[in-house]
Amino acid sequence: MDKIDQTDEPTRRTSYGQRRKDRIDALAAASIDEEPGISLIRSAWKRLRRNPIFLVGLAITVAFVVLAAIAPWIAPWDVTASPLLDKVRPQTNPVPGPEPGHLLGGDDRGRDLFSRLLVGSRQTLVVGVFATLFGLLGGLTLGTIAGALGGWVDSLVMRIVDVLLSVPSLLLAFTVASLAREPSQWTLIIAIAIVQVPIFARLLRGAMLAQRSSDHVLAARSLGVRPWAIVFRHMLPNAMGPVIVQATLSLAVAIIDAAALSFLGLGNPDQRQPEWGQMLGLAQRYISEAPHLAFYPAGCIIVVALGFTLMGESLREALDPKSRR
Amino acid sequence: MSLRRNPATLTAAVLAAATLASCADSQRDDGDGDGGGGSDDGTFIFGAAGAPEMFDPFYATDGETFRVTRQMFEGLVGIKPGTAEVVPELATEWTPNDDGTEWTFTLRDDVTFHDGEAFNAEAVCYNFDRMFDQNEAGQTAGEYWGYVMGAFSNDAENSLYQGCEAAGEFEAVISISGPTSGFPTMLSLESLSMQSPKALEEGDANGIAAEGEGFSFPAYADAPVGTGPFTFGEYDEANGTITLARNDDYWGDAAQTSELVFRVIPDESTRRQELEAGSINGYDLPNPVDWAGLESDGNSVEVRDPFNILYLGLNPEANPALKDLNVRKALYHALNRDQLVSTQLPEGAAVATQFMPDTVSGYNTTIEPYAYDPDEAKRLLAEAGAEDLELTFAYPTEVSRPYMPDPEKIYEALRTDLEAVGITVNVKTASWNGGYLDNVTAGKYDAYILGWTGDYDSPFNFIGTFFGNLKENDFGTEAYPWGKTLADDLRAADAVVDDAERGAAFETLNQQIMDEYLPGLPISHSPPALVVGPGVDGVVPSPLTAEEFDTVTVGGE
Amino acid sequence: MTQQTHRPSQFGGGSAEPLLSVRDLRVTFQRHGEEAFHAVDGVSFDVRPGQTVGLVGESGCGKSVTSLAIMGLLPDRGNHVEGTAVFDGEDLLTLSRSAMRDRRGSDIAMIFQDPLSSLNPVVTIGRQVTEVMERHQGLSRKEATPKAADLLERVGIPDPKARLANYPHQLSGGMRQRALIAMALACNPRLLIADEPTTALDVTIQAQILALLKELVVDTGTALVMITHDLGVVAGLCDEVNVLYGGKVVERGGRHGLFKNPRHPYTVGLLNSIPRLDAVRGEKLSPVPGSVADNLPWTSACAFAPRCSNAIAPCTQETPQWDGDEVVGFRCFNPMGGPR
Amino acid sequence: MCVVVVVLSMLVFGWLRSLPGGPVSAMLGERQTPERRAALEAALGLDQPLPVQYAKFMERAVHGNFGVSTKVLPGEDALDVFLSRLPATIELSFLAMLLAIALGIPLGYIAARRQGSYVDTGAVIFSLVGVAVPVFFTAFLLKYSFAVEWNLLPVSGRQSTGVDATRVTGMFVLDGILTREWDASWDALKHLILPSVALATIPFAVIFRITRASVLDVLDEDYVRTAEAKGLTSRVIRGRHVLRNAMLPVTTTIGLQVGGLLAGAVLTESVFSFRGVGDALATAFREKDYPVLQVLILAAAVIYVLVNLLVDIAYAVIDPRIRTR
Repeated sequence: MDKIDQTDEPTRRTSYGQRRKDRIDALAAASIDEEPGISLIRSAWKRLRRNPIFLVGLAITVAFVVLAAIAPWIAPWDVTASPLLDKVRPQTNPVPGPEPGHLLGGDDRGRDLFSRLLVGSRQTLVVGVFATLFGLLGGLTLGTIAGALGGWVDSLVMRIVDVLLSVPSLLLAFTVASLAREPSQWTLIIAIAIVQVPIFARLLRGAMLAQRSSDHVLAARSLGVRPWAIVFRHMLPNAMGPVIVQATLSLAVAIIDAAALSFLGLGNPDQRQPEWGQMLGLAQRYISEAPHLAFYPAGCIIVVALGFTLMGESLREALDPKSRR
Repeated sequence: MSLRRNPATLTAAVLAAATLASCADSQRDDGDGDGGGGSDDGTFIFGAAGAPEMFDPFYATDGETFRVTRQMFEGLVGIKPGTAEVVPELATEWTPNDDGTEWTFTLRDDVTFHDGEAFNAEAVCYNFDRMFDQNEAGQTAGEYWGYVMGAFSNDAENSLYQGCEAAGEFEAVISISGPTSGFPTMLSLESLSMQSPKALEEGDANGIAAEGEGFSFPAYADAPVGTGPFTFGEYDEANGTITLARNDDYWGDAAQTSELVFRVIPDESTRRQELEAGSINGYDLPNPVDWAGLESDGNSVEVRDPFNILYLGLNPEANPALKDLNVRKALYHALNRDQLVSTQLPEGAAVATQFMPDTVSGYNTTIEPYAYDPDEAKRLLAEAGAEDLELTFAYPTEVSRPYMPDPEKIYEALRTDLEAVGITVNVKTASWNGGYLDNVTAGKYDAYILGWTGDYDSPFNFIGTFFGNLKENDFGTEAYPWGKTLADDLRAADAVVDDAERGAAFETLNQQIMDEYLPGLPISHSPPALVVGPGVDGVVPSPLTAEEFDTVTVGGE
Repeated sequence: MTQQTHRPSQFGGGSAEPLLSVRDLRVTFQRHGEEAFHAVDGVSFDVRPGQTVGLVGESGCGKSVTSLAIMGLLPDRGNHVEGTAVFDGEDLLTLSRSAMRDRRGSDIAMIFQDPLSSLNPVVTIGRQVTEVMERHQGLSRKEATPKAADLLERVGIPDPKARLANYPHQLSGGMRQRALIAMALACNPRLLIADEPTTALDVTIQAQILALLKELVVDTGTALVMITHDLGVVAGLCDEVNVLYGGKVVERGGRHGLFKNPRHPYTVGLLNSIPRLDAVRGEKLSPVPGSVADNLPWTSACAFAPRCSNAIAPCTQETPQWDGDEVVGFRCFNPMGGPR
Repeated sequence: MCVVVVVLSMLVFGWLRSLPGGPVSAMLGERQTPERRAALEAALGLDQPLPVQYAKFMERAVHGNFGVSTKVLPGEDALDVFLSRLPATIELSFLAMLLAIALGIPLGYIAARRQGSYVDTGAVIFSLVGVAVPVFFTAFLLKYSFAVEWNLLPVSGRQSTGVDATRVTGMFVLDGILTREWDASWDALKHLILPSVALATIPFAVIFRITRASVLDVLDEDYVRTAEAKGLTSRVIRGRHVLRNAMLPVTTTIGLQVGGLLAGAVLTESVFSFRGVGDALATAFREKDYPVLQVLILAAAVIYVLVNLLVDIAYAVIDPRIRTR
């Protein structure tokens, strides 16, 4: 432990302007453990099992994923149908209230709100997962190239990554989303993914660099294993711990960012398939007369984002060598 | 009631005008009761959705600017409050010569500008010459002049306006190139208001310049001087408030409140909350969803008569299948517009039977709406061999217009109907300022929703705008065999001098457009509303959304 | 376990009453939901004025925890301390927090292992010295400053006045340790606990610091508890040596006796791991095999048994008892060498 | 830094021009025809090739002229628009940051001192909830409850209409104090409370967590044990030894949060119709006011760099390891 503290020391002193990078790097450093791989996860799990924060996060996340998976089959109504349309009157009754068969009432198009919330979990999950996945893939590519090749490639890639990191993330997503000629769910996903790329790139590159000089990589190299085989078989798998942590946190960020972009009108224009962020955005019109229309999706977003955040933060703490005492 | 353009009915016109003027006067009198004088009669605070561009109405283009300048400026002709009718304002009467090219305006003799300058025929001609004589930047910035007059002094032959002459101290003669239904109604446009020649001169009012992407305005644009019931106070940019003060020397009845404040609150729900908190006294275009709630909280929602049209535009150049009239009719029959109007649009909205609201002259009352008949739609599609019709159908985001409070929802309803008859809809969208309009004009969409709010009472201002320009219109009428005929007929009808004849010509055209051409599908007319808080009286809602606030009183508790 | 009775020491330091008398000290770490761990498991020893006592053992044997427990510096939660540590008639373990604060730094001072990390990087050396005097002697900063310079001079720091304004990172490792010693000595403590004071230093510096400590102890008559894993350090300094293993004292003796005639196999192992200049070339150092992770529980065996070359059957079945008194003794079923 | 700004200006310029629509669409609305659009574009020089436009822009910019705003404050130079909006945002961000620091640091310290206690767990969860709730939703909830439902604070804006106030700096609270118009100052402060609380949630969560982690790190440091061994009073230990060291990373974090504050200000200011830079940015985006957008984005970058520079200087002041290197 002392050893790790000491290697950390110079980082903390020199790059004093970049705490955010430090955090990512510290996470990356977590991948160099004396006994990489399974035992790390096992010891982390041992700690996590007793962490109430993690358990709450896990419960929320599992419930969310399960709901998203089975939503279309348990939703009482077709989310594109408008069974309550006859009751919609723009002034007197813009949003039909609850009634038997419609637990939470309908939305402004007379569609069953409860069903839309249920099924909305699906699209929300899709946006979160794909945004994180794309971000991860981009970051993986950049980080692997930089970390594996080193030298000027590393400098160049990292310079770009640092510039991207310095732009406030939401502003960047906002910019990318408004750049799209024809907004769709995918432009939303890509906008959010781009924000994630530099974070993953830096994380992976840090983990790679840390491992380039580690014993098992040196051993593999001395045995004449081909460089790319080393990268994919030895370095990448060992960098997965911090990546999983960051991905969990990114899922929360992606869901919140999607909500913010939808709020600004940059979300998915096709409002048939419900998505929470978009439902929240559309509910702004009824905020005075039917605030519940905004509260339900907002509540869902908050709970799910909280679930991912709680889980991610406790995972990070469990993997952080400093907190293991 | 369209009387004033036929020389034969000259006398009648004058009489009618006088009557109307007195009507307006008596209305003002009614509201007067306890007001008047230079005392402090309270402040009317109006929540504006956006900041004004500047304060010279000539260069202004948006409603938020006009709403402010309207309180300070007047034109030669005005609009009767609560209607779209033209009434005398700074001119008491006007008479054209026989061919309708020279118009003599008799001016009020008791008007002075806010800076003390006298209002007379010279001032009128100074104003017209000033508007006519624009530099390059001014020609693009002076959009409304370009729109109604066609050209500026550097291209004088193509301009409707030909000159102005002071025939007497209070008699101005304006020459135009030829008769049109728009003149002199167009003089009621806020942009063509009368401004103080001295202030224009001193403020270098025409010294507009293009700089980068925008126009830099001369000093005058921040210190406007008109003749209206309010004078310019100050623009507190940091706090987003514009303060106007009562003009105590106003020629008519003095404004009822001593101060008029516009406060910029871009967010709709915030405007409502501010109204309920009592920090503003009213705002424009309340969300129809909120109307009932606002009323029950003691506010009054003033619903205007609709003066707009929402339509589903079709572009045969983008999708050749639409060239078949039966296909277009099928689309029309597929739309359940009654349900749309009742479930998506505010009370007072109506299903449209043609491309203009019934308050416009030339409206054809005999046209029957296309029935909602999905079976007929399917039959027509089958007949045209277009059962598998695929339609790229678009709507705009980030916008709310009087004719479409919520484009997304209207679109969703239309899309559902179209899909119900077997049409495949490709959803397209773009933000209003972010390419939607470009894509519409560039013909990128097969179908789209769009609309129009009338500038003044003129049929040509509606259907002329839509189909009058053959080369450049959003409906791609050039692709139809009848496109040119329609454009020519519209221009011919517009040039008819006699009001009744012209009205009849436009009625016929409306019938033809709906029966034989159907270049697009008129959907509905929506009434935009205005809301004022408890204790506020005297607001006269205008179909042109051109309310004047001088009659407004802010009652106490 | 045998209860030890008091008897005057026969090694150095005269025959005065013990300044510090630790009896049956136990420190148990227990994290929520985890098994309890006895870091210190019934340690007893005495320190008389002027005497230097060594606590020796590998890392994890409980020597540092013993010193922290005496100083009251163990973390607030997650541990449990039993036994007594009587200092000057008062049991330090039952003193109130504030009373303990009053003692620390004035009566009892401590020197730590890593001089760099033990110094606050953002506070000047001078301030770190004077703050002790301000706290315990009621001096103002102004009054304390010249005294601090004197102190630095005493511990052998050249140009002491200039050094006062320096930050730790501007000093060399040896200077830092000297500064740390100066801080510890600032209020003339009666007992000084030095926890591996030379481990983090170069060999040449180590000797200087040890010499300095020895000199200071002799000069001031301060009692010293020397905690180290290095019997070599002990050899030159300590009057009495306690060898700790697995939280228990496994052997105790005077410096000379212990080195000459070690009884516990662990002590023997430690002695063998000291590099000797006179060793035959090529002869390997023989460290104790295995690690503390292999320990057996003291309750039913000798904790050292798995690593012991001398282990016999009872070693894995019973707890070895203390064989000896509070001055000399060991804890082993099968001791090495003959009786002293 | 100049190079960065020039490169960024080029990127921003090119990017804005590549967006569909634009100022002309915003000006013409339904009246737009290709003909009229072309005329307006010609008048504004938008029909020229991009490099030419950029060259002209740079030429003007060198003379301190950044082009006039088309919509936010038409006719004014974009830089003036930014400068006139800046005081409001400074006022808002300053108060938000003050709240975040005043709450985040003590709470972070207490949580660290009582690591694992209910206070700690509660504070950690609270901060994570702060992360999970989208800032615009926080803003909305605050407005809805405190301003609309309970009528305790103003709904929106910076100062009530009719308050007699003299403008000096543009920071209304300060102006009121300078001119001794206490009413105006108090009124402006009341308008500031809700937006700044909403905005503070972003930096609060981060400052709290960094403080907690940093204090935990420092508490583990040997020099704290040394200080304890010296018998120093807990006040001295807390102030001189724990907090002074723990503040180093917190200082950097505060600097980095400025970027996040700018993004948050866009959302917060729009919810509260607070006329600051964020509101100008939102309006400029909606109405495609390119000159203003350019200046705002460049200014944000410059401010970000400057603040980080200040942080580095501050860091050097409190960390002698850097100062005396």
